[in-house]
Amino acid sequence: MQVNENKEFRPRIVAFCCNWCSYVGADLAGSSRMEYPADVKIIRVPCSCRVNPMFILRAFERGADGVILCGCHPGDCHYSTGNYYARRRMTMLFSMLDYLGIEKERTRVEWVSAAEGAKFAATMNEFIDTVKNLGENRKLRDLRCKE
Amino acid sequence: MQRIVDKINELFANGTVDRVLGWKVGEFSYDRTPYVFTKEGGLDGFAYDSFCANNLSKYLIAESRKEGKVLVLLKPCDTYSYNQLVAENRIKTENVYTVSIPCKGKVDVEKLKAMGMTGITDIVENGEELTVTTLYGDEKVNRCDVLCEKCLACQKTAKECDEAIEGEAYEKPHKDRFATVEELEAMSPEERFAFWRKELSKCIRCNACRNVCPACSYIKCVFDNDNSGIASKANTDEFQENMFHIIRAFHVAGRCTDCGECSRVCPQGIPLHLLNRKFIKEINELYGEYQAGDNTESRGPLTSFTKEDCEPSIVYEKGGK
Amino acid sequence: MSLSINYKAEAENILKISGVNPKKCMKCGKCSGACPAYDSMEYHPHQFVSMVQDGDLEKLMKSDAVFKCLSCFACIERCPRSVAPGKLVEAVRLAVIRKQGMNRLKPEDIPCMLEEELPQQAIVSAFRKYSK
Amino acid sequence: MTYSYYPGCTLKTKAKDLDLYARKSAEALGVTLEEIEEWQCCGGVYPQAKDEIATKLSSVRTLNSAKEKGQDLITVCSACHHVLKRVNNDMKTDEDICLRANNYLQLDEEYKGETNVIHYLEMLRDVVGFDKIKEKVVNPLTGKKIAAYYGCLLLRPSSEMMFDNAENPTIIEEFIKAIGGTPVVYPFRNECCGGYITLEDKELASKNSNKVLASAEGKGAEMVITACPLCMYNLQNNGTEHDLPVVYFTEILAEALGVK
Amino acid sequence: MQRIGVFVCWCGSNIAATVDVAAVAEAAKLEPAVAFATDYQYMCSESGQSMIKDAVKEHNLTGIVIASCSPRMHETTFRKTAQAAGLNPYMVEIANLREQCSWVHKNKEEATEKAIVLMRTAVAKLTLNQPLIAGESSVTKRALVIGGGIAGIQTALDIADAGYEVDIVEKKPTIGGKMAQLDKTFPTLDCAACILTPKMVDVATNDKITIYSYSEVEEVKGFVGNFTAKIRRKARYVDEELCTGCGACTEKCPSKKNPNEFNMGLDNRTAIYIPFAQAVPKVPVIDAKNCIKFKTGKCGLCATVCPSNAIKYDQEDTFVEENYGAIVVATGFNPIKLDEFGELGYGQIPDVITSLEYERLMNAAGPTKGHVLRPSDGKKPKKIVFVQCVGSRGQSCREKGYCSKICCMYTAKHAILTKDHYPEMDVDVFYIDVRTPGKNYDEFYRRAVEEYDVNYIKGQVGKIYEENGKVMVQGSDMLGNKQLTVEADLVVLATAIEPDETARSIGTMLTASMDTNDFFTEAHAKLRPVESPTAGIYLSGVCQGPKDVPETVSQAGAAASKVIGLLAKDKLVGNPCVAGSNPLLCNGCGQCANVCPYGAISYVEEEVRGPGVREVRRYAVVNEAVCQGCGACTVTCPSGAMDLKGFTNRQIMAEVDAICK
Repeated sequence: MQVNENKEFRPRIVAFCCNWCSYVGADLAGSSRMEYPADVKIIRVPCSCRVNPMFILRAFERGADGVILCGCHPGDCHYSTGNYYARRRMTMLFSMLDYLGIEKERTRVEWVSAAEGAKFAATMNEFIDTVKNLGENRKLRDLRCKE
Repeated sequence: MQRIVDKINELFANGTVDRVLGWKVGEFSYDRTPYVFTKEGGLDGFAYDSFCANNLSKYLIAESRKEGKVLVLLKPCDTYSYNQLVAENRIKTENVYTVSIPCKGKVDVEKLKAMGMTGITDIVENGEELTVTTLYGDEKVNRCDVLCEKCLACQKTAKECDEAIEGEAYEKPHKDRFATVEELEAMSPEERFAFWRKELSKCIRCNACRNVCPACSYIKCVFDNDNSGIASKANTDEFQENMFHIIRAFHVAGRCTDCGECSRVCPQGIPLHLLNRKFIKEINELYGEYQAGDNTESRGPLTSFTKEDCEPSIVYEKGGK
Repeated sequence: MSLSINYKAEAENILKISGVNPKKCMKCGKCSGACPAYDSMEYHPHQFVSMVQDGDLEKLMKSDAVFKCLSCFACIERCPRSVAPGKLVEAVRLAVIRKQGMNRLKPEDIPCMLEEELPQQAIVSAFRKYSK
Repeated sequence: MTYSYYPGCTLKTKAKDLDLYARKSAEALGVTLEEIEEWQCCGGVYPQAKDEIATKLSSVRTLNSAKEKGQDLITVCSACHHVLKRVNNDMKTDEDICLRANNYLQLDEEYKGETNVIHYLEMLRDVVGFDKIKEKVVNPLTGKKIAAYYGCLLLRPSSEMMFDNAENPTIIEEFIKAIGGTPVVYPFRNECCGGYITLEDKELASKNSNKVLASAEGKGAEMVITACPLCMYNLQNNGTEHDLPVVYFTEILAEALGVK
Repeated sequence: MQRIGVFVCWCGSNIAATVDVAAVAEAAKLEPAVAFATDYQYMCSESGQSMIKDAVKEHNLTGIVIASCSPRMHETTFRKTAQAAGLNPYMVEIANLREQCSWVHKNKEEATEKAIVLMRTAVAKLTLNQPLIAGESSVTKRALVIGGGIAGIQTALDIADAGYEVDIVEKKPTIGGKMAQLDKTFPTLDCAACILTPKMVDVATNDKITIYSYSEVEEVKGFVGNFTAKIRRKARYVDEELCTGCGACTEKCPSKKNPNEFNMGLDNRTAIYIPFAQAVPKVPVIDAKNCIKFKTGKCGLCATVCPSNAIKYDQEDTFVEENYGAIVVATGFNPIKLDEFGELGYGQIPDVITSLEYERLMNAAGPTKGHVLRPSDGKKPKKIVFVQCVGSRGQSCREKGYCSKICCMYTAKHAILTKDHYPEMDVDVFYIDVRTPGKNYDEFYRRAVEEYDVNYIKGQVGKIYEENGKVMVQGSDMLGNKQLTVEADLVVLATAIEPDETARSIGTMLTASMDTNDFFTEAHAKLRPVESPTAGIYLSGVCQGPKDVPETVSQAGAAASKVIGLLAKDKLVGNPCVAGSNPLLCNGCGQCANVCPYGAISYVEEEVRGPGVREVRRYAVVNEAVCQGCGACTVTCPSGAMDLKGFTNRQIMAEVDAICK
């Protein structure tokens, strides 16, 4: 549904939220009526460690302009250790994206607890601003340009 | 080489091993093909010289599942791949007899060709000098000028094997294995993007890198798995086209021993090892020095953690410009 | 001539060259409980930690305490938080004697200190501790 | 068993006994000490500050000489041992110090803390073995009540010196037993005598020395032994309230081995 | 092809005011897999739910998407609705249009646009949903308690009280643990033995409780509801059945000079001994290392005097194997060793002792019959110095990084009891901080200062040494800004506590996670404090972190109630969203087991059959009863063989695609 052709750039943002902390934090942002742009769409996963780098790459490839992963704070993981693995995996993935020349600011990890509705909303606002400034993500969609 | 042959014959004779995984002279005089020699068949065509670059460890996945004991010749760098494969339960060690052999770096014939030598019919190795016979005459080159990329930065010493055959002292080239990675890191994102775009666009998705990689030792991997959401073999979906190499590098991160085979076999000359080395460098810097295949017990850096690990945002802080 | 010293910058430098992180201190006083020169020092090991942290350096730099430390490492050895107050004392002392004209020990002082038994080690080390 | 040997300045002047008997005893025990050529003074005090580089260079030269000879480095003087061991540790573990020291020195090959620094006592314990020494003793100091004075520099900081338990050391007591004496364990054996401060504040040095000697005397010691010329001087000349003889450990070792 | 129904909820005006719900329902109808779509005021209401049920039947739906509030609100409700309509409850997906759309956005156009995307995303995921059936497993109605201190005793009593069988495994010859060694308990100062020993007797006489004393757990297999444990019963050389506990053997034993562990080595015991008078079981044990019969073959006096022929020199270790539904860890603590703290003189100066030793000195049943007499010469001290935080709160390698929690209070207790018995005695306490959170705790400490005249000195001790028969305590007085040297007759060190040395191996055996200090970690620091993250493993007492007696007892009760809650079930219904490995794809590399926090993954070497495949392979198997469904394994799997039901790779990819479309 194309709303308005001339409107400003509206980024597509995919947010992965763990079921136990960040998804609840996002709900809390909602029940506290804290505003953030509608560009963010949340995918619920059991734990930040469920997020496969493939999902993030897939999102970019399909046209996402930014991907953010939210999980419980380190030490508070519902599954005790999940976010520690996620932290290493994402660090590796992000550094590789950076290495390939893709703006690292399009990817982000943020730890949001179930009580941090405000942090969730603030993070989303901030992230969307960052991505907006970067503009549309072209690089990842056609990294392998066929000659 | 003679000592290797003697050792094999000795082990054949006393019944220690039934087969030998080694190299055989191939179609061209400088071709060396991995080959399984049997006690019965003897060592006809066996060779070990500057052209035996193949890492044989991966062949053990299949060979060690066969009956009888197989002797494998492992260059220092290959011993790491072997350990890593053992750590991942890919090799039935009870059927394997490992022999570490000396290595003075292997010659990359492609480099000779790049020097303008075409129509090569024969290459004779004489100490540090190679005599290349081509259809257009003989040329001499220094061996050290045409070593494989992977050998230029190799500082590996052989890990423990059932038997070790020592060679003469060899001064390894001292190329810093992270030098090129650092050069790339120093570039602007645009330059880096341009670099990789140029390189990766050459990929014909022949899967040679994957087939040769000892860390890609899986019977099936995500690319063969219909349920992974990204399965494919050829250029059917843009996704793995774009991301095949990133995912491959990610899957071998923490497991890659930096054997360099991927780049060596790439028919398009894509410097794939630079992806792996980037991960190795990051792992070393962020989580402490780690050498995959150093032993068969330790957990890989991506299947372990410390509570004090850095946050992914470190990439913003330290990453390139 | 009075020296104008930027004590804040001085404190930062002292933390840097000593490698001490005063935030690790839990103010247990074990360093001062262990110090064999305690009574000769105007400011005591645990005070060095908090005073450097607070940037309260003027008093320390003007005090004789920095010259009374025996460099015996008892505070470093026994500190339960690995703070190493002794390293701070040394760094403050360095900050003092590195200033122009602030050498505590001068060559001309030596002759009158000499005695038959005195090993030159005593003089060498005194120069290292008290002069730059 | 051949070692590089670093006597240090004081052992060439006021502490000749410490040096002489160290050499004689080593010979008697079948250990060869090769004095490093053209060694320089270690400076006597380990500079703790991270930006002190020049003051560490003379030690690095010594350490590098031992490295070039491919030998472990033996010291006797506690202060020299402390300085050399810790500078070596810096060269091994502190990249910045290592880099800057090497920049100054321009050695043929960078020095990165390769040399193993061991104290004479460690050599006696770990290489010769106290049991072996016991066998070689010809004049056992039977019945002699000897107090070991460790001081600070051999023991602390234990994370770097790794000499013995810093709070309850036993190596010199074991040594005393090996030469037939009776070790006297007293609480101030690892407390500072105030040696470094002897020029600056004689009163404080004297107070601490007297405390150490009182503690030893209180436990019935007839003699105090030490490995440090500065402690020796300080205990003898500033510990004036007590009459306890202070002797270098090498001297009584030589005596016990019959090479004095 | 799925036939999906989409139900868009207005939530009154909560959603409908910001989202054009009708437009969402219309958009849903355009999705190929959607067979029916509608909107309604309150989907969760009775009529809303029957509308869903009717639609499922009428349109032959295979799954439903509810576009409504957060799944955390009503996912369970709608799963039940689906089940009532004859669908598998896991054929339900929720699109969160309220908390994550209408409530956070104001612009109706944008919110509607997003709502449509969220609806499509849910449809895309549901298209790939598979009916899931939660596994069930049986529950063995018996609990194992490892450790027989106050924590283990209380847990066992509470579980037994609910009618379930409990076994206590205690490695020492008697139950009772550390509390049995204590004199009085703070802040009420009631006698520890008076409140503990009746409980020990209760345990002994409770026919639901079996005590395996002088025994250790050797091996544990299985999972929640179905554990099997192998227990080693160490040879005590005395037949527990025959022995009457008369004590004749201990009286006659000629080997009398063995340090008495119960009294912290402050006196001696015989080689055959009962640890203390109220021991349970009251059966002696022979300390074979010091027994003359065992050392020389001669003696045998105890066997001669035993009236019931209970002495069995040829006894050997035996093993018991038992099944349990739940396991409680109650392995407790020990004071740390003070060998590395030479500056404090422990071990060198006889009159420097630990707090636990002081407990024994004060105890009427202790080595000095409750008189405080110093170990060196048996004289009554005139001045006692207590030193707090010995080995706690440190960062260097010899110290523990944590606060041992109990020392402030027991030191205050020691000080009060000392002054109470001997008002003329001088008591100093060196402290860093006095930490007394707890009911009547700070009041207690203040009484020590104000009523009992205990001298609290803020500062730590730098050196303790002996001089002229006195123990000299050199420390700093931070408030007085001076260094003190106190002449004491006795020094008591408030020694840090650490988990028992067996904790680590038990943790490994149970795949229960532990922190770097070897304390067991709880499933959730706030909300599940007595459960280990490993299902079926519960934590009681200090094994989880430093605790005093009242805290231990309440945690023990809490652990028991969790166990009872588990044992009361006949069947355990698992979470069906668990991981599963496809043997045809799995390579058995072992990476997934490395990251599994629950030890749910094991490997088998079995024949694998599939199209063109028939060979023996090593592959991963997930124990669905143990798996909690975090998904860590799925990402680590390079072949994608490991997938998570309910959150499969393809499902998540489909969601990603739908959002990015």
